Amino acid sequence: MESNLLGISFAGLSLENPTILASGILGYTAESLKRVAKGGAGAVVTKSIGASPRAGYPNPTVVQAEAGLLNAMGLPNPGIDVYSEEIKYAKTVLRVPLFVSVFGYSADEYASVASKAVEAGADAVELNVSCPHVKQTGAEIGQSPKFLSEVVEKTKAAVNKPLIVKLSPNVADITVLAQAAIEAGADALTAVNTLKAMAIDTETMMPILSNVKGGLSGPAIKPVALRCVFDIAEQFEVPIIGCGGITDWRDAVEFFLAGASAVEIGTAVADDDEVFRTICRGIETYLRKKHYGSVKEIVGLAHRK
Amino acid sequence: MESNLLGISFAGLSLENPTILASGILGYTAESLKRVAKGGAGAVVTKSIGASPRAGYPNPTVVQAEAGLLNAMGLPNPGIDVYSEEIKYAKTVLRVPLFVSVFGYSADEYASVASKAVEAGADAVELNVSCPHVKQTGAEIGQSPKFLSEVVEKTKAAVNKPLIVKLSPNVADITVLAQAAIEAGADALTAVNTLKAMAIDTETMMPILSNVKGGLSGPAIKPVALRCVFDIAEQFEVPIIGCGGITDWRDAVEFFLAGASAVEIGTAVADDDEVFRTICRGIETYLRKKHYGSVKEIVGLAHRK
Amino acid sequence: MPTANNAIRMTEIVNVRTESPTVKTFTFTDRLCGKAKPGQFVMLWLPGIDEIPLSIMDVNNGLVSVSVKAVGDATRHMHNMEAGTLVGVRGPFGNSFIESRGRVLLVGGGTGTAPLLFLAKQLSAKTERLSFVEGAKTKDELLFVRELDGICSGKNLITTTEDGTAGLQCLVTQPLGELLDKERFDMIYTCGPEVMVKKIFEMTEQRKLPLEASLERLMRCGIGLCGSCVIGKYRVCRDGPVFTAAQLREVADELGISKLGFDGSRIPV
Amino acid sequence: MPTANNAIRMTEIVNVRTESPTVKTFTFTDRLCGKAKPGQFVMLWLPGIDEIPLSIMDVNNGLVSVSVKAVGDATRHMHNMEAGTLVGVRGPFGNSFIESRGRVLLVGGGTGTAPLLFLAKQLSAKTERLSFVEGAKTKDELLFVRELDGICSGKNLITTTEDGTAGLQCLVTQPLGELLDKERFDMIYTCGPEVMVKKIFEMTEQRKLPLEASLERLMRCGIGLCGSCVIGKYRVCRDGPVFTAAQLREVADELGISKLGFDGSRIPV
Ligand SMILES: Cc1cc2nc3c(=O)[nH]c(=O)nc-3n(C[C@H](O)[C@H](O)[C@H](O)COP(=O)(O)OP(=O)(O)OC[C@H]3O[C@@H](n4cnc5c(N)ncnc54)[C@H](O)[C@@H]3O)c2cc1C
Ligand SMILES: Cc1cc2nc3c(=O)[nH]c(=O)nc-3n(C[C@H](O)[C@H](O)[C@H](O)COP(=O)(O)OP(=O)(O)OC[C@H]3O[C@@H](n4cnc5c(N)ncnc54)[C@H](O)[C@@H]3O)c2cc1C
Ligand SMILES: Cc1cc2nc3c(=O)[nH]c(=O)nc-3n(C[C@H](O)[C@H](O)[C@H](O)COP(=O)(O)O)c2cc1C
Ligand SMILES: Cc1cc2nc3c(=O)[nH]c(=O)nc-3n(C[C@H](O)[C@H](O)[C@H](O)COP(=O)(O)O)c2cc1C
Ligand code: FES
Ligand code: FES
Repeated sequence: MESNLLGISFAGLSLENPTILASGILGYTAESLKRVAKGGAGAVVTKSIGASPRAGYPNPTVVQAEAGLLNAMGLPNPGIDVYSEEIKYAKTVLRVPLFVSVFGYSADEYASVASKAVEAGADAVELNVSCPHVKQTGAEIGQSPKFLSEVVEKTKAAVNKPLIVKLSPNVADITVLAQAAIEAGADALTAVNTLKAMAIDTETMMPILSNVKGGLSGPAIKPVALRCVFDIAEQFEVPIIGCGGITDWRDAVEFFLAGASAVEIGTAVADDDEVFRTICRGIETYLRKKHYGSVKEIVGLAHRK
Repeated sequence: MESNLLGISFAGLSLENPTILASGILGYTAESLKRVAKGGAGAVVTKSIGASPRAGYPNPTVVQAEAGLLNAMGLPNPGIDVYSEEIKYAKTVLRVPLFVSVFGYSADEYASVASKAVEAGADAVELNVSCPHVKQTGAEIGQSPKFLSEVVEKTKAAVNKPLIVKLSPNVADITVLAQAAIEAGADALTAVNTLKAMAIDTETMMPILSNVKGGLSGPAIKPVALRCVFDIAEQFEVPIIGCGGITDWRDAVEFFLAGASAVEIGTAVADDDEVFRTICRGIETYLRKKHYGSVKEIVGLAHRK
Repeated sequence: MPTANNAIRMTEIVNVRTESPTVKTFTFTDRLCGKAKPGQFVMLWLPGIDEIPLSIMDVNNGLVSVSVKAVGDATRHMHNMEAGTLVGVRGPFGNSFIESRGRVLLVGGGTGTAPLLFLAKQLSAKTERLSFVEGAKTKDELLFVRELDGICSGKNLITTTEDGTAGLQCLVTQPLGELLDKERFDMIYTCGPEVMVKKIFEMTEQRKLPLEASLERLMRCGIGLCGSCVIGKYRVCRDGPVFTAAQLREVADELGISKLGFDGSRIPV
Repeated sequence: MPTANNAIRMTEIVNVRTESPTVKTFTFTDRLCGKAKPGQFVMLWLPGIDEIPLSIMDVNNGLVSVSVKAVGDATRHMHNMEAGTLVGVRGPFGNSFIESRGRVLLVGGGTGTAPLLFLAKQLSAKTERLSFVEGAKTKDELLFVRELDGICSGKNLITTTEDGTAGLQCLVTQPLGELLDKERFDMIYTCGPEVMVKKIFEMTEQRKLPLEASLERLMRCGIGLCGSCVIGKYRVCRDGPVFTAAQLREVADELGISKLGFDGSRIPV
């Protein structure tokens, strides 16, 4: 009964429930991913992996904000060659789909990392396009429809697994980027990554993050993330993973109603690694109370006029 | 002594202190503005005024978010012709500078409303460019460098008072818009207006705001607003008014350190209309403790390497 | 800013009662409003329709009641609502009447009687004497007569109707003048149409009597931010809705005369 | 997510004390960490330099102390800090040692002695017997000998040095083996270099003795999010830093062997 209500098929993958671990949260090791899966996640996303190892930025890398967290990790990751072993091992211990998050500094790099991830066993690839593009310093690939298209096209050609593009909210109109990703072949979209933000300590008069600027996550960004999902769902049929500030079942349901077929949860995992189970129970109770037979039935209902 | 520490000259205007009432907060009547000024504000901004009367959207127009408020008022305003009388009256009762916030649907409309506001007595004009542009439906003038330039240029030519451009945070790179505004003749910038966002009620499955989408304000957006100010101050010499989520003196000081010369306060006024005085006292104590002779001395200090 | 009372709570209407041909009372449960004081109001969200301010008429064991007169879209929609309908509640908002001892007089007109009934219930045990003057157009529209009668123990309730179908045939202000000249009151409370409130204010001012009056203005945020509801320097949603005689003096040039319309321009009351 | 203990508090170092040629103790005031329990740690922000995890060595009337060994940039920077320096504090984070009664044994190596001193102070009044074995390279590096001597009343403190300049000339594990065979202990606590912890774990496992060991891993967020500090399925910052023998068994293939480096790859401990 439980799996009936919450089970979904997402971009061709079958998920026992629509709650997914967001990238960058405990996402390095197979053992951590397994633990999160045991906490009730329907799928898990790895930390974003690039072509070669990166140590990331020095601490402070995480600062607390009013209703969320600011982070600037600097994409620490062991590089896909080393990480492929972890993917292989993860596939032997995980009972839920494994999405590998991928980033790169060029379309070719994205494609190459993605194809290695798929070779190692990734069930899907999520493109993290919120990182600076080398040719146009400072801006993100995810802010330029042109670069985004190129990255998605090349990666799509290189992998035979679902390709999910995780969009940045730091844009004037997210539907422009959504359209670029969809037309270039994205099977699904994740909306959204963190909002660019910062914090300054008044005593030392210094930015707190070692990288000065970082990404805001958690409840503070939920209304923005929800609007992004709504904007995309208003215009496109593409499957969407809602992400940003989800803490309880109500938040998750808001995203389903806005048009998301599944949700990713990040920051809230710190408080409770059973958060997936708790949220699933809440969604189920809600669906029962409202007499729905499946979570699929409520997707996009807030768009009814 | 008090005025020595906090007094600033901003875009040619002299302010007793650097805290300013943000547009849209109690900003219709001269009596309300006077009350806020008595609460300690160094200047006040009116509600945004357009060419003709607008009733705004039906309720709900304000919804609470996790650490802030969502609003979609729909720019209710009596139109500049009627409002000119209020401006004239306000000038007779106010002892602090009066900024009139102006919006329009074309560059000509902006210019015409602004010049009427100045004729009526406005000490400065703040352009609210976060409203949809008719020629390019859905997008904001403040999201397009081209339209923004045009609006600023025409308005600048029409008024002989300081012209402040209030930027939207709903852009990929706020410095592009800042540059457009500066090059077109803006005397100062306000950063930022609200973040586009929404809320959905899970019981009725409906967006709560009658306008579906609205703007997020309050503490939730502070880290984003601060980053916007920092980004602009990193590249330009222009005077900046920091705005977004300021609730206490620490927040205000963060904005000064990021590069703002003054701050606007909106949402926090609901809790306490003496918030300006309280914040000024806090800034003063801070400056004394740190042995600064003026708030001007700390502007931008977070940029020191 | 984020406060518990400003978060929307969805709740079901548990009871609808017809008070008059134009007024119905709606009851719902709400923990926070269950602690409201007389004079406070809620913002009631009617999904898909509107969100409107309504005075709290009664709280009882977590049950909250509002009495609503059908005057336009939202209120007419409410009159078609049945028990079980979902509404959203924010509040309680605003200040409340300050309790007074001794001899008190309450003057209500139309749905303005609702918050005064709530106040009367609270005051009845605490005051030396409680008098109530209620006015309406016609007998059917005299609200809460039975309840008030019980509270005021008969002869202290005076009713007036414009058509003489019940009580005295006159405006509420007529018996009021006589009463004020004849008896000494320690406090007068009023709520109703603003022209009535204004008249009463003039009468109490002439006689140098204390007054608390509850006012209505266009409300949007309900929390003192948007400025829709201002009268003079005051925000009705936050500094009011209850104002003292001293405050009313400060806004005498607007009271009963002008208010802000939806577009923020001054319009006649 | 937003919790009081995760917000950075700026505070001044009020006292610096030299414990050994390589270790200094820094004391600052912090309300929240003033309530910390033995085993918990703080994230200490050294503005412009780094933010590093440090075990709490003592709390006393709102004064919090950490003992720091100079091993790299951040810790060397700290050794140059004087009273009055501003630092940022988050925490306290992590779990703590579980208090045990009866006969307890504490085994410390290097700065691992710091949280055990805090624990020993807390346990001394409550336990039947408290024994402490401390090891170091050389006499000068034996930390807190005087304090521990007072707490363990003389003969229950065993010290070892590798060069024989004080106590027994051997590794800490040597007298430990004899002690474990000779006496019965209700609980053993340890903190120190991971190879030492691993050896002690093997010794207690052989003898089926209970153990709690505090571990160190690379820390970034400190709140269980970033995954930098994981060992097996556990997050050292949140599920630890104190682990029981049962938990250590689950991570035996990593304990003393591998950890995650800054880039998230597995590197030798
Ligand atoms: C503090 C306060 C307490 C109130 N208490 C009660 C009460 O207990 N019972 C009751 O029946 N009525 C009460 N009202 C009035 C009630 O809010 C209006 O009758 C209602 O909003 C009308 O909505 P409508 O859509 O039916 O009418 P509309 O056709 O929309 O408007 C009719 C008139 O109602 C007023 N109105 C409309 N919207 C609002 C609004 N958002 N805020 C304020 N006034 C508005 C305007 O004067 C308008 O001209 C109160 C108003 C205030 C400000
Ligand atoms: C829970 C915990 C408690 C600790 N308690 C103490 C203590 O009480 N006293 C003490 O002297 N030391 C303690 N440490 C170790 C201390 O954090 C490191 O010595 C310090 O971070 C080194 O920083 P550095 O810049 O001086 O050296 P670096 O040159 O940067 O690094 C030297 C080594 O220190 C470790 N290290 C560096 N950064 C971190 C980090 N962010 N998190 C964890 N380890 C790191 C790595 O192993 C690294 O190889 C503790 C560590 C942890 C995890
Ligand atoms: C500590 C931390 C690290 C993150 N690392 C990544 C990452 O490597 N790749 C990525 O795509 N998103 C990363 N994110 C963003 C999250 O996946 C997620 O999009 C964002 O935090 C919003 O969701 P939340 O509010 O539920 O946390 C990270 C977030 C946090 C808090
Ligand atoms: C109820 C409300 C109405 C607003 N109306 C306007 C407006 O008319 N014009 C404008 O430029 N900004 C308007 N704003 C935005 C504020 O001026 C300010 O930019 C924003 O709220 C962020 O600041 P805060 O977090 O201090 O509120 C409004 C904000 C609120 C909450
Ligand atoms: S209703 Fe917004 S200020 Fe009163
Ligand atoms: S330090 Fe981030 S999970 Fe432990």
